[in-house]
Amino acid sequence: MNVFEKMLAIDRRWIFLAIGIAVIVPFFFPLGLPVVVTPPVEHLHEAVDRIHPNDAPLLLSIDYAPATLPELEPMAMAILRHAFERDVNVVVMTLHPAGYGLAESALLQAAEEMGQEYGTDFCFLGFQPGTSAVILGMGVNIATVFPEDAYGTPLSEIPMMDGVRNYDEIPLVISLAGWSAAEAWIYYARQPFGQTVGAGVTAVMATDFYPYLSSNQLVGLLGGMRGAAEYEVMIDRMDKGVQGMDSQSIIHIMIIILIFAGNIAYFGARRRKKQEEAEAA
Amino acid sequence: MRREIPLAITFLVGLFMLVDFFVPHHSVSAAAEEMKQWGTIVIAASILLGVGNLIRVHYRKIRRKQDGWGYSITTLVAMSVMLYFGGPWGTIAEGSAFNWMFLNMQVPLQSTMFSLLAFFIASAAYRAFRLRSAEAGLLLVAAIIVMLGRVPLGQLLTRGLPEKATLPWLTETIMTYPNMAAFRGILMGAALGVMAMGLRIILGIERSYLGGEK
Amino acid sequence: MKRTWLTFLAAAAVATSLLGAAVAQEAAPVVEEEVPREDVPLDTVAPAAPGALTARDYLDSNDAGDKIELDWELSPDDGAGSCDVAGYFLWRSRSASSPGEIVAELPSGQTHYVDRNLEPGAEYFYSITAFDGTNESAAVTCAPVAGRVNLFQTSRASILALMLVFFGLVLVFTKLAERGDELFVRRIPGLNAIEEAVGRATEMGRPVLYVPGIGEIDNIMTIASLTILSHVAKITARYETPLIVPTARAVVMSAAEEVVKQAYTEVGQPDAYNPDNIRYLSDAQFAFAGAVNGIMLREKPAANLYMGAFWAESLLLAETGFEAGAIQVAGTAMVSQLPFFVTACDFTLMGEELYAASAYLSREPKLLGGLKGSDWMKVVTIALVVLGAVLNFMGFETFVNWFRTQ
Amino acid sequence: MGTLIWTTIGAILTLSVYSFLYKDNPFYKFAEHLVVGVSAGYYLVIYYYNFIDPNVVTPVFQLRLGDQPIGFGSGAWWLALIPGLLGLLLYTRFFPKVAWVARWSLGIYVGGYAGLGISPVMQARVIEQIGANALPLTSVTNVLIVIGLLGTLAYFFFSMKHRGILGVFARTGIVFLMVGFGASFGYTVMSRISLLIGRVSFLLHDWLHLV
Repeated sequence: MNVFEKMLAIDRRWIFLAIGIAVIVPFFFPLGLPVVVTPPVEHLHEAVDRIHPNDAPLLLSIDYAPATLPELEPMAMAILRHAFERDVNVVVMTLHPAGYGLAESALLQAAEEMGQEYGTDFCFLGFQPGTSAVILGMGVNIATVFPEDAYGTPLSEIPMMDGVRNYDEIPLVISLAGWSAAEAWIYYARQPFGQTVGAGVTAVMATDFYPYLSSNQLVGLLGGMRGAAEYEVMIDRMDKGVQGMDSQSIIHIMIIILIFAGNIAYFGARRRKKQEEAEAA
Repeated sequence: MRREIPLAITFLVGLFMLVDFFVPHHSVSAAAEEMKQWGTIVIAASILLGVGNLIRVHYRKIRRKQDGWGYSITTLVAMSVMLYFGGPWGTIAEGSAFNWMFLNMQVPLQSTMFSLLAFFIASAAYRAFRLRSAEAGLLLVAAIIVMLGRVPLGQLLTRGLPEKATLPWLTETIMTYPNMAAFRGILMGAALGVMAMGLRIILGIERSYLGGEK
Repeated sequence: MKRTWLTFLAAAAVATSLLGAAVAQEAAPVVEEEVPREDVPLDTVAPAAPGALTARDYLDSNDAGDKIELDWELSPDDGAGSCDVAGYFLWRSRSASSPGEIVAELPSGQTHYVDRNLEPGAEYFYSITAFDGTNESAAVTCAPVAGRVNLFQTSRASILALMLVFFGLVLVFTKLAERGDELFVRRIPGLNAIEEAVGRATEMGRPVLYVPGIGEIDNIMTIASLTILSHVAKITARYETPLIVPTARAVVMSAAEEVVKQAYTEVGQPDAYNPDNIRYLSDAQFAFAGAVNGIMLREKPAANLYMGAFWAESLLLAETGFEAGAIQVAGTAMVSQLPFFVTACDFTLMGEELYAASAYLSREPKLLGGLKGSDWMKVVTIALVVLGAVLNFMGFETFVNWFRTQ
Repeated sequence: MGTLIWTTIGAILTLSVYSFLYKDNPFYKFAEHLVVGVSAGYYLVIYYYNFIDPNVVTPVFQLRLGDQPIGFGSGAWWLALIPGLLGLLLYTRFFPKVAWVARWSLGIYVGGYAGLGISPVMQARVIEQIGANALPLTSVTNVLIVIGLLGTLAYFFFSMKHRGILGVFARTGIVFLMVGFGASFGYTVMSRISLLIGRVSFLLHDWLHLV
């Protein structure tokens, strides 16, 4: 067996091991491979940047479920950190029944890090069923859809919600979703109320959302872990997104190298076989 | 008779549902909606057949002490525990034992199984993407371009070039045009297959799913 | 029922939002509260009534006749004149003698509304008034109107037309085939592979694994899969090779039992049928995939056949099967999974080939006729695409628009 | 403390599944059998509470007594008996002598969905696609789409030999199919790795608190 044949017959567990290492190592030693920021991410960042501090709040709808958490949570963290850094008020809600705990933990973690106070700097509205009806209803009066926050405090008693009645007082809505919720925000908040909407979706979904960008129905878009990584670069605070992109880059390149190696081995082995046949003949 | 009655039912119900699509009349759509709901109930009720099969297979395995019969006990016990917690004397609300078992056993197990794909996609690429023919070459090249175009490292490789020569642009173009054209073609062909099969089912020509005569 | 309910919810949401918008308009003066109170004269003058109101059936020939579309002209005081119209009240009644009830409060500046969820075909009387927050204008009425209850949705005519063409083609060729016309069907590479795979499993004395996908039985791919299963079961019955069929849906499991039992009976091997080999594993996608992987490694089937509707588990199964050294043939019309089956399996039936396979295997003239009909439908489709492209190029868009039904 | 125990259980199960990558072993077998059992119990309970109870049991036992309509909202309680009966008929399979009655339910179900499926498929996959693909051939990309579609359709011709012009089109179709498959494969890699990162993060962060 020559080197090519050995390569062809390689135990696939070596490949598994390599993948495993490539995923784990960046957790401990982030490589910080450069990430190029693309326009859709830049635009979303600008939109958040335009919101006045301590004034009308950013509405962040954290609509993901556990299955898409790895891709979408880094986005939530980056956006929250960006907003809190600039002292922008934030209202968080969720349209996904399984999103309550996920939204809450991301919000509280970011708020604690940035020293923000509940009620004056941010608040959490919780979950309401009925996607489109919720979005439409909030365009009229947020308090009819969410009479109280997630912990039972009436909205009227939350200082930062003072004067916030409907989308007129919300400069930007961002939906982070692994399902059709992001589209629902476009159809039921952007279309009827002219609300500025941005979105963060999974990498697989991102292609379907590009048309909304070119038609200006979306102000900006984060696609998958890469979108989160780019946002982290923009706010200069690397976290799971950039870390994840390290793993992504390494594994993508690794697979490509494997494909090349496989082909070299394949042709090498075939040539040898032909030679042997020729010799035998 | 045993064969004719179900076939007649299939024909009538199938035709009615087919017609429903074109008739906006409220009495038709209301009836169609009702019948769709019946379908979901039939499916929900069928789960008992499945669980019955599961119990039978594992019970026999245990009784005959076949290889791995101990694991069969695991299955039956896990199922019984779930049924106990979710039964009439338990609750399935958030925070209940039923919900905890679902969230901390079924969810992590399922998502870990799902994530095995990251390993398998690499091993499949290694052994299957070989330049055996021109067609295989196309598959390989398209895959490599798209893989590179999706990660930052790939973006960096072609950073200085004009936009229409960069990997992200190529990726986008391949996904939007050749990829979409091919998939539309497959879907269109498959749609004809679905409709022909649907027609055969309604007309009772296709009835293998109903099984035997006895 | 669910759809009606959802429509109602959506309509209610729209109505609430409009109502809220109206209220918001009304509330606007509150901001001016800084102006000393005595400077605001008490409004005692009602705004001028809105202009002519017209009501007509919404989507005249396309719906169930339960919606009515209303248009009116703005009150002279709306955005002009005394400029104090806050909105409009739309009234609806079943009789001419009473104004009935308010069905909608609409913001100023709006001149259009669709009233939904009415009793189909019933006659309604509408009237509209303008209000300024305190006073309401005189009512403007219009002729009574009723929704037309339609029996056919004309916007779907193109769908019906092409469907009838297709059914016609299928039935004509089926008749021709029954009459005995020889029909050519091209070789489908994956199909011969199925028989070879089963043959090899027999030689090795190992079982055959047949996975009918994780689709429900209402998925046509699953039905196609059961047809192919019946064929495969006949071969395994003849060779007396064990056939393992793991399923993810209980109904598919019981249908598979029937299909396999019947196949064994037909070949005269009813005793070789082993009910323990048709198994329901789990409705949960990856619990199912994990359990099938277990079967592959422990019962060591020499041939794995994946036919039907698959999602992300496709590669999980195919890679494990490859590692276990089985010959693998897949067939699915799920475009997102085809790339994985194509790379990881020895042969793959792609898209329509899966449906064609059942016809091909049975060699029944009736089914082969259907294939021929499908082919001619492809010719029709291609012709329409090309014709549409040409007409589009020449600037006639009407033709193509006929095919835009949404 | 409770959270730690549950996280540890989740982590052990996660590692058991990954051990499968090395080879089949008792840990994997245990995890596999466990999840099959748990999910069987789960679906049995959930199907009952989500479908059977609100739509059959409650209407039949309560609506009859004059309570408010629930379930599908049709109002007629006896309508709920029909799906209930259809569901029960399935169980005749447990009694070989009358097992054939189960086909009635199956017939209604399969027939209904076959009829239901035909028209939307015609609309979304054929009619709309004709509309979407009849593009004016004025740009390279439009030409690419139309040729790709026609080629792929040509590949799926079964009743003619792939020779001559049909052969040329079918070959073109294969080219498009291969490019499409390769691109989709490459496109999916990223999301699969994201899943893996999510699980590794669960192990390292949520469980071990290492990072």
